[in-house]
Amino acid sequence: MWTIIHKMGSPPWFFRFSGTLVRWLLPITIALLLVGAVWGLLVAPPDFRQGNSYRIIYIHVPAAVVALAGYYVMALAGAVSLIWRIKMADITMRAAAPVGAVLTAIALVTGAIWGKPTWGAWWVWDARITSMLILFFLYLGVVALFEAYENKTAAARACAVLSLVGTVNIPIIYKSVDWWYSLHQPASLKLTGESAIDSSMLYPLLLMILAFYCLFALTVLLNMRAELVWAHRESSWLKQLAGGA
Amino acid sequence: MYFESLSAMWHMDGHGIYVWLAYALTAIPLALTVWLPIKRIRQHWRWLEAEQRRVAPAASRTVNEAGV
Amino acid sequence: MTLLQASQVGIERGDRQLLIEVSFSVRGGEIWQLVGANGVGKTSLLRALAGLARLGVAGDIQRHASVLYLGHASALKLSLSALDNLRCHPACDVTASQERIASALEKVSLAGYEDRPVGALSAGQQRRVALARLLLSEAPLWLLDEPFTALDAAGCDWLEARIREHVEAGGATVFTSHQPSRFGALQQDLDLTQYVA
Amino acid sequence: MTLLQASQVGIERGDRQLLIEVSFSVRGGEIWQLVGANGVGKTSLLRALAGLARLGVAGDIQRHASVLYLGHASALKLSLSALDNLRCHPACDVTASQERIASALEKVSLAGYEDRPVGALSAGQQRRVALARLLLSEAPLWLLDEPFTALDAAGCDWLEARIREHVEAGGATVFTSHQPSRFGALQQDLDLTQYVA
Amino acid sequence: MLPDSPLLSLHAAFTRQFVRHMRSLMASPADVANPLLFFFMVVTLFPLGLGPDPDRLATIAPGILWVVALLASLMVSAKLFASDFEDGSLEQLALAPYPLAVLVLAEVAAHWLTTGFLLALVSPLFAIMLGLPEQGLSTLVASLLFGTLCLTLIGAVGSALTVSIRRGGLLLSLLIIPLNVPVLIFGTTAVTEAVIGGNPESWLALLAGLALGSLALTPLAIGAALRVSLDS
Amino acid sequence: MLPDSPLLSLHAAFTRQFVRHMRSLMASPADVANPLLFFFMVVTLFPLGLGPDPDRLATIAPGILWVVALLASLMVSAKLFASDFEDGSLEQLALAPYPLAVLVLAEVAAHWLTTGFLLALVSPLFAIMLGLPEQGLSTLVASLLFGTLCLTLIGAVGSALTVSIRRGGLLLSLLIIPLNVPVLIFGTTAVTEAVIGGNPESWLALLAGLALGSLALTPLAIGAALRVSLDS
Ligand code: HEM
Ligand SMILES: Nc1ncnc2c1ncn2[C@@H]1O[C@H](COP(=O)(O)OP(=O)(O)OP(=O)(O)O)[C@@H](O)[C@H]1O
Ligand SMILES: Nc1ncnc2c1ncn2[C@@H]1O[C@H](COP(=O)(O)OP(=O)(O)OP(=O)(O)O)[C@@H](O)[C@H]1O
Ligand SMILES: [Mg+2]
Ligand SMILES: [Mg+2]
Repeated sequence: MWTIIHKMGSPPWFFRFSGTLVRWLLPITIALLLVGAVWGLLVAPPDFRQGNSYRIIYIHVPAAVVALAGYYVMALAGAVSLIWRIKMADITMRAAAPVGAVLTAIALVTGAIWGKPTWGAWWVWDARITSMLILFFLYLGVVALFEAYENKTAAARACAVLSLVGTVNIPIIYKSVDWWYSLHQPASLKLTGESAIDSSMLYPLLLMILAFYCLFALTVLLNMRAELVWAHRESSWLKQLAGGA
Repeated sequence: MYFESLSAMWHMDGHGIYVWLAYALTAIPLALTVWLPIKRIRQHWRWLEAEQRRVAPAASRTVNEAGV
Repeated sequence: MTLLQASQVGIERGDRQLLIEVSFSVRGGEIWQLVGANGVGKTSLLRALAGLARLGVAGDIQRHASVLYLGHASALKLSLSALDNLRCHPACDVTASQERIASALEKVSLAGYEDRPVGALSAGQQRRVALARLLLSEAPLWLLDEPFTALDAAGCDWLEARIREHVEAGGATVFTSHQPSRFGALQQDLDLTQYVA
Repeated sequence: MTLLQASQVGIERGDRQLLIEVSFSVRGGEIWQLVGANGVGKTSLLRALAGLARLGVAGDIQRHASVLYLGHASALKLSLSALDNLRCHPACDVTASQERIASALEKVSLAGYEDRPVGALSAGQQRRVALARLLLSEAPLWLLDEPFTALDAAGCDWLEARIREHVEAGGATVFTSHQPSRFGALQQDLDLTQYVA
Repeated sequence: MLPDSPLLSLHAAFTRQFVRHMRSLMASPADVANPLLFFFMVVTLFPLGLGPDPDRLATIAPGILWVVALLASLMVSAKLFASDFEDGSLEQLALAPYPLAVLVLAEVAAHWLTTGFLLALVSPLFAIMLGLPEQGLSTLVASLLFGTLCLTLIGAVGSALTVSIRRGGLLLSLLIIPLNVPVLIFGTTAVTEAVIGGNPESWLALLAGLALGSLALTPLAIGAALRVSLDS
Repeated sequence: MLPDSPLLSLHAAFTRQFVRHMRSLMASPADVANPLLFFFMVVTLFPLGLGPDPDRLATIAPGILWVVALLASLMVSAKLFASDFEDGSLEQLALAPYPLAVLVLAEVAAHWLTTGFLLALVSPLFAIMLGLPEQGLSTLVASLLFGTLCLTLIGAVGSALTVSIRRGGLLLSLLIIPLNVPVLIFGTTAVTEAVIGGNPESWLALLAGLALGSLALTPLAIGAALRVSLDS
C-alpha cells in the first residue's frame, strides 16, 4: 500500500504510468461518450411525461454526479498535500478544479435548458439546484485563487487551505440549503422524484455516468501531465525522455 | 433508432432546440477541457525537444513520449 | 556561539534559481554585510535567513537565537503615533515602559515627534522610528535590509554606533547595503555574486 | 536661461512652518543638491517646486520649462511589465517606440527583464525602471527626490553620468540626497538648514 | 534638447491613458470577471435570504438587481484611484501637460467599459434567474448601461475625494450613496414600468440625461478633487 | 544580553496585539462608525428600490437585514490584513515567538468588536425602519452577534488568502460568499421564526455552534494562509 503511494508521489513513475493510462483512456472515453450519446439521443424511447426533452438527462445527471464527486477528490488531494506535503497531491488538486468547474457549469446550464420546456422557467431556486450553484462558486474560487497568485507553489498551498475549509463546510452548506428549501415549502414545483425509471432509459444513463467518470479522470490526468512537463522541464529524467536517450 | 426521419430527430416534437442546444453546450466545453491540456503538453514537449537539440544536437528524434 | 547557520542554501524565485550553495555561519560578535548588485538576491536571502521565505528555499538554515528582522517595509501604522507604534509592536519583542520608549525615540532624534501620527513624518524620520526598535528589543540576531536608506549622515553614524554596541555585547548583525563597508575590520562581506546559479 | 525661479518661498506642513524665504534660481546647465538633515523639508520643497504642493506654500515659484519629477513612489504599476509601464507613462512624457524603450531598459541593465511584471523585480531593479524615464523624456528640468536610493554602485555611476549628460545638453537637475556631493564643482548645494523657520 | 511643448495632441494623450488603463486592467482577466461574479453571487444571496418563492422574487427583482448593481459599482469605484495614488502615478498625472480632467476621463472610461458596461450586458442572465418577466429585460440592460455610467462617474468623484484618506473605502460609500439615489430610482422605475407594460422610455430618457450631465460635469470635479488629495 | 526566551506570556502577547489593533482602529473613530453607516445607507436603498409598501418590506426585512450585514462584513474583511501586509507588520507578526494563530485571533477579535458586535447592537434601529415586527428584534440581535462572529472569522480566512494579491478585494467575495451561506440561512430563518412566533432557539443554537466551530478551526487556517501570503 505505502509503496504504491510512494510510487504515485514520484513524478517520473507517475509520468510514465499516466502516459499509458491516457493512451487507453482517451479512445475509451470517446467511444463511451459517443455510444451513450447516440443511444440516449436517438435510440431510447421518449419519457411518457416529458417527451423528448428528458434526453437531456444523459448529460445533465452524469455531469452533476461527477462534479459532486470531483469536489471530494479535489479536497482530499488538498488535504494530502497540506498534511504530507506530497507534491503530486497538489498537482492533482489543481488539475481537478477547472474540470470540476466545467462539469458543474454543464450541469447548471443543461438543467436550465431542461427547465424551460419542463417548468416553463429557466431557473428555480430548488434546494439541489442552489447547492449546485454554490458548488460552482466553490470551484471557481479555487480556480481564481490559483490564477491570482504569481508564485505557483504558493498558489497551490493557498488553494489547499481553501479547499480544505470548503470541504469542512460542504456538509453544512448542503444541510442548510435543504432546511432552507423545506422550510419555505414552495407549492408550485417538484422535481421528477424517485420515479421508477425504465431500464431502456437507465442503461444509457449508467453508460453516460461511466463515460463522464472516465472523462474526468482523463482530463485530470492530462492537466497533471501538462503541469508536470513544465514543472520538471529542468530535471534529467524528463530531458532524457525528450532527448530520446 | 427511435426516430423515423432526420427532421423528426431534429425536431423532437418541439423539444429539439432544447435538447440539441444542451448537447452542444456540453460538447464544446468538454472538447475544450480535453483539447487545451493536450495542446499545452505538446507545446511544452516541443520546447523540451528543442532544448535538448540545443544541448545535444546529435541525439536522434524518437517516439512522441508526450503520450498524446 | 553560533547564532545562525546556513548550509548549502539555494534560493529560487519565480521559477528562476538565483543562488546556490550559500554556506556560512554567524557567531556572536560578528557583523556580516551581504553585498552584490541589484537583483542578485540579497533581500531574498535575508528573508530566507529570517524564516520568512520557505517556498523555493533549499538547504538548511538553523537559527539558534531570536531574530530581529527589519525589511524594506517598516511595520509602522501610519495613523498611530511613534510611541504607540513601538509600545505595541507586532513582533511583541518590545517590552518597554513608556519612559524607555520615549528615551529611545529621543536617542534617534525624534524628541518632540512622539505623539504625531507616523504618517506625518518625513521618510528619514519614519525610518528612525523603525530603528528605535534596535534600542528596545532583546533579540541577539539582527537581520537588517538596507538599514541605512533614507537616513542622513548623523542618522547613519548613530546606527553604526548602535550596531557596534550590539555586537560588542555578544549579538550579531547581518545587513545589506550598497554603501561601502562601514565597520572596517569588524565586518565580513558575503559577496553573493560568487553564489549566483 | 532660467528654468526655475523660486522667490521667498515658505513651506508649512501640518500647521508648522518648516522653511522661510528660500530663494534661488535654476538655470540650464546647473545641478542643485538640496541638503539638510532628516525632516528639514527637502521633499516638501521639491514637491512645491514641481507644483504638486500648493497649500501651505508661500512665495512665488515660476517654472519656465516642463518638469520631470521623480518622487519616493515610482509611479510603477506592479502588475505591468517594465515595457508597458514606460510605454504608457501617466505623465505622458515618454513618447518612444518599443525599440527605444527596450534599449533604454537595456541601458539601465534590465535587458531580459522587460516583460516581467515589475512587482517581481528587486527594489533596485524597480528603481531602475523608474529611472529609465530619464532616457526617454524630453523635459529640461529634472526634480529628483533621493534618486540614488536602492541603486548599487554601478547604478549610481550610471545615474551620475546621465545627469551630467543632461546638464551638458542644457538641462538642469535639482535633487536631494544624503550621500556626499557627487558632481564636484558642477553642483551647487542648497543647504536648507539655513532657511529653517 | 527638443522643443519644450506637449508632444502629443490632447486626443492622443487621452488614448494613451485609456490604453494604459485598459492594459493594466487586462493584465489579469480575473479582475474583469470579478465584478460580474460579485454581482452574480450577491444576487444569489437574496433568494437564500428571502426564500425561493418565484412570485415574490419576480416582483422584487428589479429593485434587487439595481441595488446590487449599485453596490458592485460602489465596491469597484472604491479602488478607482487608490493604486494610482499609492504608487505615485497620480502625481505624474497631475504634472502631465494636459488637463487632468481629460486624462482622468480616460481612466474612468476604461474602468466603466470593464465593469458597468459588461455588467449591463450580462444582467439578463441574472434577471432570468430571479424570474424577472421577459418584457423587462431590454429595459434592464438599457437602464443599467446609462445608470452604471452615472454610478461610475459619481463613484470616481467620491474616490478622488477620499483617496488620500487611509481606509477611505467606507467613507466613500457614505459620500456617494446619497448621490446615487436618483439613479437607483429612475432605473428601478424604468424596469418596473417595462414589466407592467407601462412607459419605460421617459425614465430611460431621464437616466440618459443624467449620464450625459455627469459626463460633462464630473471630470472637472474629479480633477479638482484629485489635486486636493495630492496636496494633503 | 538578556536571556533568549519569549518575554511575554501567550496571554500577554494576545492582549498586546488586541490593544494594538484596537488603538489603530480607534485612531479614527470615523472608521468605526463607517460600517454602521454603510449598513444604514444600504438598508435605506431597499425601500427606494423595492417601493415603500410596508407589508412587503416587513416580510422581506429579515432577509434584507441579514444580506446587508453579510455585505458589510464582506467589505470590512477585505481590508482586514491589507494594511498589515503592506506596511510589513505581518512579517513581524510571523516572526514573533508566539503561534501566529493566537496573535491573529487577537486582531480578528478587535476587528469584530468594532464592526460585527456594534452592528448587532444597533441593528434594531434599522429593523424598525424596515418595519420588522418587534417580537423579532431580540432574535435579530442574538443572531447577528453569533452570525457576524462567523462571518468575520470566515472573512479573515479569505482576507489572509488574498492579501498578497493585488486587487484581491473582489476575489475575496468569490471565496467567502459560498462559505457564508449557512450563516445567512440560519440567521434569516431564526429571525423569521421569531417573527411568526415559531421556534428561533434551535436556529440560534445552530448559529452559536457554527460560531464556536469557526472560533476553534479558522485561526489555524488563517495562520497557514498568512504564511503562504508572506511567502509568495
Ligand atoms: C439549473 C437547473 C438544475 C440544476 C443545477 C440541477 C442539478 C442537479 C443535480 C446536482 C443533480 C444530481 C443529484 C444527485 O446526484 O444527488 C441532478 C439530478 C437530476 N436532475 Fe437536475 N438540475 C437542474 C434542473 C433540472 C431539471 C429542469 C430537471 C427535469 C425536469 C432535472 C432533473 C433531474 C433528474 C431527473 C435528476 C436525476 C435523478 C435524481 O437524482 O433525482 N434537473 N440535478
Ligand atoms: N503629511 C504630513 N503632514 C504634516 N507634516 C508632515 C507631513 N509630512 C512631513 N511632515 C513634516 O514636515 C517636515 C519635512 O518633511 P520632509 O518630508 O519634507 O522632510 P525631508 O527633508 O524630505 O526629510 P527626509 O530626509 O527624511 O526625507 C518633517 O518634519 C515632517 O515631520
Ligand atoms: N516577487 C518576486 N517574484 C519573482 N521574482 C522576484 C520577486 N522578487 C524579486 N524577484 C527576483 O529575484 C531576484 C532577487 O531579488 P532581491 O529582491 O532578493 O534582490 P536584491 O539583491 O535584494 O536586490 P536590490 O539590491 O535591488 O534590493 C531579482 O532578480 C528579482 O527579479
Ligand atoms: Mg533588496
Ligand atoms: Mg524626503
